[in-house]
Amino acid sequence: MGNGGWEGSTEMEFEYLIDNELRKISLEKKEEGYIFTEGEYQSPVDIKFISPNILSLIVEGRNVRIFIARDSDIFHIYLDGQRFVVREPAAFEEDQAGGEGRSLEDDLNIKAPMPGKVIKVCVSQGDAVRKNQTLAIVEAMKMENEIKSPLDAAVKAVHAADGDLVDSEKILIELEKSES
Amino acid sequence: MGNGGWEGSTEMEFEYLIDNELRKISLEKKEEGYIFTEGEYQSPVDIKFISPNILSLIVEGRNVRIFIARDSDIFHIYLDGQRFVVREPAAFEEDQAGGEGRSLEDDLNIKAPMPGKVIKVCVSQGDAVRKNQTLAIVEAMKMENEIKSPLDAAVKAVHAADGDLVDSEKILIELEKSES
Amino acid sequence: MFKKILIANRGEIAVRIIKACRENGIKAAAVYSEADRKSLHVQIADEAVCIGPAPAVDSYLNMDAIVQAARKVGAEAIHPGYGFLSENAAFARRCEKERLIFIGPHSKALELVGDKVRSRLTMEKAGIPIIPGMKNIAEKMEVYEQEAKRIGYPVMIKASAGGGGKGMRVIKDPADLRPGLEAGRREAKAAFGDESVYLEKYIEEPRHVEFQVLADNFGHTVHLYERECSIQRRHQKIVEESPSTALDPELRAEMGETARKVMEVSGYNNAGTVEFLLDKNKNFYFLEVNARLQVEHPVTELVTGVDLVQQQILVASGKKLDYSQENIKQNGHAIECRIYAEDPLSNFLPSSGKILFLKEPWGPGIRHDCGVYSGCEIPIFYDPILAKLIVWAENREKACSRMIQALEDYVILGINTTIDFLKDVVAHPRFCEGKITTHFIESYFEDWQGREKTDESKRLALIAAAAAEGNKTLRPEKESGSFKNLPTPWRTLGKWRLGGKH
Amino acid sequence: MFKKILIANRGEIAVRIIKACRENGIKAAAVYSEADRKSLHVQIADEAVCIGPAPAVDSYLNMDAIVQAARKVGAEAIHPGYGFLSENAAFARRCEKERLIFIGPHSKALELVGDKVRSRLTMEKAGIPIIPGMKNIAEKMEVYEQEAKRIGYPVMIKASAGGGGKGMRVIKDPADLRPGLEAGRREAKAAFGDESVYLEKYIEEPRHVEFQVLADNFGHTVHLYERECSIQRRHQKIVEESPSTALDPELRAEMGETARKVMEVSGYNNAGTVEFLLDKNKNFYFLEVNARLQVEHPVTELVTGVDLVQQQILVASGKKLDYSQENIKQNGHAIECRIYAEDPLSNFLPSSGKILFLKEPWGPGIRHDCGVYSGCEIPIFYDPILAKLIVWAENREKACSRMIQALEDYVILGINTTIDFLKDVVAHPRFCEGKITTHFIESYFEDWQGREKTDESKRLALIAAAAAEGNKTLRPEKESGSFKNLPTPWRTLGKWRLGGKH
Repeated sequence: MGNGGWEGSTEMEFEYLIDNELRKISLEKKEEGYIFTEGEYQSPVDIKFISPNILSLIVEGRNVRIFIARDSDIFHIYLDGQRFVVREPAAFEEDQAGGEGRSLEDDLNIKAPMPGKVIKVCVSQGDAVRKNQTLAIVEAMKMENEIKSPLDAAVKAVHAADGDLVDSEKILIELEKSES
Repeated sequence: MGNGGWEGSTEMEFEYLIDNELRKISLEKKEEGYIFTEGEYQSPVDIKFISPNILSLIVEGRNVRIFIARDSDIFHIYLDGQRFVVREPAAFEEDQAGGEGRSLEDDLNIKAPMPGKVIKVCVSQGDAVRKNQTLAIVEAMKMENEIKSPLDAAVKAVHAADGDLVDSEKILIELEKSES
Repeated sequence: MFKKILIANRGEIAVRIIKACRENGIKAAAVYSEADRKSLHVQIADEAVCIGPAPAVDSYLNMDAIVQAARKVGAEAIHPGYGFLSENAAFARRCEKERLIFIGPHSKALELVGDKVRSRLTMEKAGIPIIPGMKNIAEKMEVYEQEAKRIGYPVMIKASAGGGGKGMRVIKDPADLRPGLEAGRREAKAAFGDESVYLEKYIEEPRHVEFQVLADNFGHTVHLYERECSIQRRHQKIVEESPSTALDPELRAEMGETARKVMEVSGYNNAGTVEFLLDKNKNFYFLEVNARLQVEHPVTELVTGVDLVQQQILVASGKKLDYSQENIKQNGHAIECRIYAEDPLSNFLPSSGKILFLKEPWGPGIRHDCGVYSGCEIPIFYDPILAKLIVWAENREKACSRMIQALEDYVILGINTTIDFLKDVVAHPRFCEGKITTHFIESYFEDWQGREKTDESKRLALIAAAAAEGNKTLRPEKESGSFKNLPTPWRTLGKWRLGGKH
Repeated sequence: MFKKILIANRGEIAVRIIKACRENGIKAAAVYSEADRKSLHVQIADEAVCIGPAPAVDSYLNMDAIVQAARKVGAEAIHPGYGFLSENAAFARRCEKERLIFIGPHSKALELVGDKVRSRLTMEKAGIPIIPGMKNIAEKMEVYEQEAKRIGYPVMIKASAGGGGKGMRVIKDPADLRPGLEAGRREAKAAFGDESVYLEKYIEEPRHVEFQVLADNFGHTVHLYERECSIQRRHQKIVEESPSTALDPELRAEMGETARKVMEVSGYNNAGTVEFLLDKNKNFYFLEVNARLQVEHPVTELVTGVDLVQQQILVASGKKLDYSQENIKQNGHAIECRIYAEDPLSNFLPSSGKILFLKEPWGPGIRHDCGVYSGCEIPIFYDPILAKLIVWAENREKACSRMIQALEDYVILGINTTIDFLKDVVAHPRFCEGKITTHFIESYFEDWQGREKTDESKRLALIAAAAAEGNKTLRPEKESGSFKNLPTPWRTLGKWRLGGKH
């Protein structure tokens, strides 16, 4: 696992997606603090790690405490009373499987909106379903959520049964485009 | 650095000094929880790590939260409203340089009782000093502490000057047994 | 006094009750489901008993397991908290039978107030105001006209088989009644296959105002003033405060007396809450009794100084209430915000998973009743409440500033919460003015999207991410093998580029 | 109102003041010494300016640097906190000259109350009770006898050149005066080479009772009742509370009025405290004025509901005080314990270094004013105060239980603190009864050794250490190379023995 810190390098470039916007920045380590650069903008920054989850920054007369937590390739960040999600573009692209936004495949592979318990599967294999028809009901934290069909389709397969505990990755129901 | 956990072993023995008392115990990992053994005493223990510094134990009908922090070879532990120091005997023996309690050498090598700033060195090399005579004054956190001679002696060497910042390891003044 | 109490609950309320036990020299025994071994309430209890699998029905709702746990640890009493078995008359009866003291009202009072129809009838007989309405479904238009006149306009037409607003319409002018009834019947028929409709008083600009009551086992009952709970989302309270900006001293005294009377009529003992609906003309109507400690009890505690959990325990142990109505005073202003594991940007979907980091706000006048911690897992099986943030200040204006600042200082990373949403609710001009009704959230927060993020803030976030990338301590420790073999930036000389297509 | 305030302090009080600024919509600028870059007050401020090296004289006492910092950030006012420059009349004057508002009394009032001799004379003239004593040293025995009679027995003989108790003796019976004086003179001569002695009223069972006062810039002065601060160690307060168990309503009103008068006579503005000594017969004597926010101000805030820091800021900005004496009430009971970085088992030696782990207590009625955090370094340069734990409850008995429980829930590992000591102080039967004097600590805690540890507790500690040994996450991360190459137990099959001679 990782050792050292910035010893070997004085400047590092980073490419991040912040709230789905791509930004390229660099950080250069100096004797005292860092230099931050983004395009034309450049500024010295005094960065101190208070704990693994807290940074204290002094930059251009502002002083700010930043909270940060890493979840695999995603940084969750809180500052100025707001939450940010920062991630590496590569990881994001993997998640998105090369596509932009919702694909037809997403529409046909029905997943639970959150981890929970399947209260009721409302359709069976072979059923024709209309757009917005309830396919299943999943409960989490005492709240029931109806999963509705995003389009007119036929049920190709059902992979969940009443009472199953499911996460938000599992495909509950596979649909296929209906011919009509 | 360390990997894994208990995978390779089912039982481990430990020898610790707790508040300077030597205790030998063993902990055996089972499917569910652990077995604790010390001499005749044996008991199952349910141990959960809540965070690196907090353990939740359920043992013999008691439920207790334990706080723990490691400082090199010493564990600082808080439970039942009390603080404990647990250490490995080897490390302790190193600290004690093979001896029990205060040695003559300790008496002759005068250190600060706590890290601080030397306000005044009151003696010079060659001075004869009486037991309880003030040798130096060290200040920390706005509190002055007089360092007194533990015995009648002569000043062999002075290693500190007014205004020095010192830790509690540094020898400030060396004494030698006076001939009188 | 009890020597040991079993707390038949989990989360923040179990933690709160355990702390109350401790301060009173009483041992606290926790129960937990298999999903909760590492929960905070288990960590801090003196004893802890596993009572079954994760689903509540197998554990926190399992009466046999809970009674057994109480026997096992030798508890003399059970505190049910809120939710779960707290208003379950069968459980109270079971405790009575097992000679375990149920810290709450006795089973008969629970039965009465739990039966909405019977309790409203009882109240009406006792002269407690309830929302006026028709007792039976009529056929003839004339009957509706007479009833509407008796009830007083505006009236609301409601479908007997109703729900979801179908068939409902508000009639302000008597001339509109007939056409309204006809339309309502058609809608009801279409929606429910049943055209029966009835009339009820329409409550304009309704506010939810409830009164806290304490009653000992000797018939002595006092109220501890009101809580305003109009800020609701899908009938779920999310912000509560005391005092209410809607009451003046006379109305407060009248409603407080009414609340006491409701409890006396019900033969109620221990702590309970009388819920009222208040209309824009300051008429109030009895809704129901909440026969338990409420989620929002801390606002009353901060304003009156009375520790309600302590009083519950004292009363249950057979002590007399040590308060007269006159020596309970309202002092300053308290506001509570409920912190839920929900995503306000995705239709408030529940958000389970691991809290990667939590930093609670603290400081003068801030109370935080909390059941979670940095690193804990939020299971899918229970209510999404994580914690409650409660502030007290000399007056409402200061309490609002304090709450906004405290919410700003409240950090939870890893799961979604309602913190940012609540901050905007409390900062809303209408809220600041105290002009709130139960329609507040749907009126002003239907399309809430959070605040616009400035470029400066984003830049700071980017700097933080980059700095953290160079700091190994942020990398989560994982078993080697399961961790991807990423190149380590800090060993590379010169410029180095992370991720992305170049 | 100010837009930005510079806080010329550090630690818990700087944090407290920054929070007050935030809640009032005022930007807070911190100053810090080179030792304090990572201190909590720097982290949470809106701006932060380094004002010099670690020693206070080069930074927090450096007027030039502080005034420059205020200029740099564009602050309109400076809050000095307590200690450092807070009672420095020269600094107040400097601020006045620089047209920066000093949040405290104006320089003239500071000068007067800072001069103990002049202020006592002023008070005596104004009819404020001070400890009766001789104004001059006499020669003749008859003069002493007359003076003793005037002062009233018991009297204390004190050496003019005195200190450390030398030459001091208490005379209860007039017959003992002559021999006492002779002995006192001999002792004084031997100790100080000066045989002059004088007489002062001997205060039996003295209690330190102080009154909080607020005065605006328009001559309106109110008091906010008392704080009992008799629990002292080496003249350092360690536990404070309000109300005092020594006062009844009449005495409280009389002392409060006297405190107000002291401030009026001094031409005082902003927040200040009038210290009194109270004897066993309930006579009280003016000691001095503390012309600043006190460490122990939170007990007054919890009991009166008034936010003193907010009022300081309002008054300094030229606002009128919004309170009349009648609408300030005492409500419930508050106790504060000061958490110092000192080792009670080693003569209270200061304990600097790293806080490896900190878990603060929380829950209903608990306030924690704190300047430190898990992982922070405690420098050797400043006052050893880390934090203050303050509790409020309905009455003193409940406040004591709450405090004991809160101290029990307070964990600091890595440095020594006074937490365990304070727990035993508050739990002491004499403290519980409220029978305290300024001699309390020396009477009951001279040889404090902490509680006996049970074998069960030790066993739990051993289990914890062993479990942690097997859990790599507890191993501190160090640069490889600097870390000793210890054998790792968890890779070994079968039994494995750690350390020790076998």
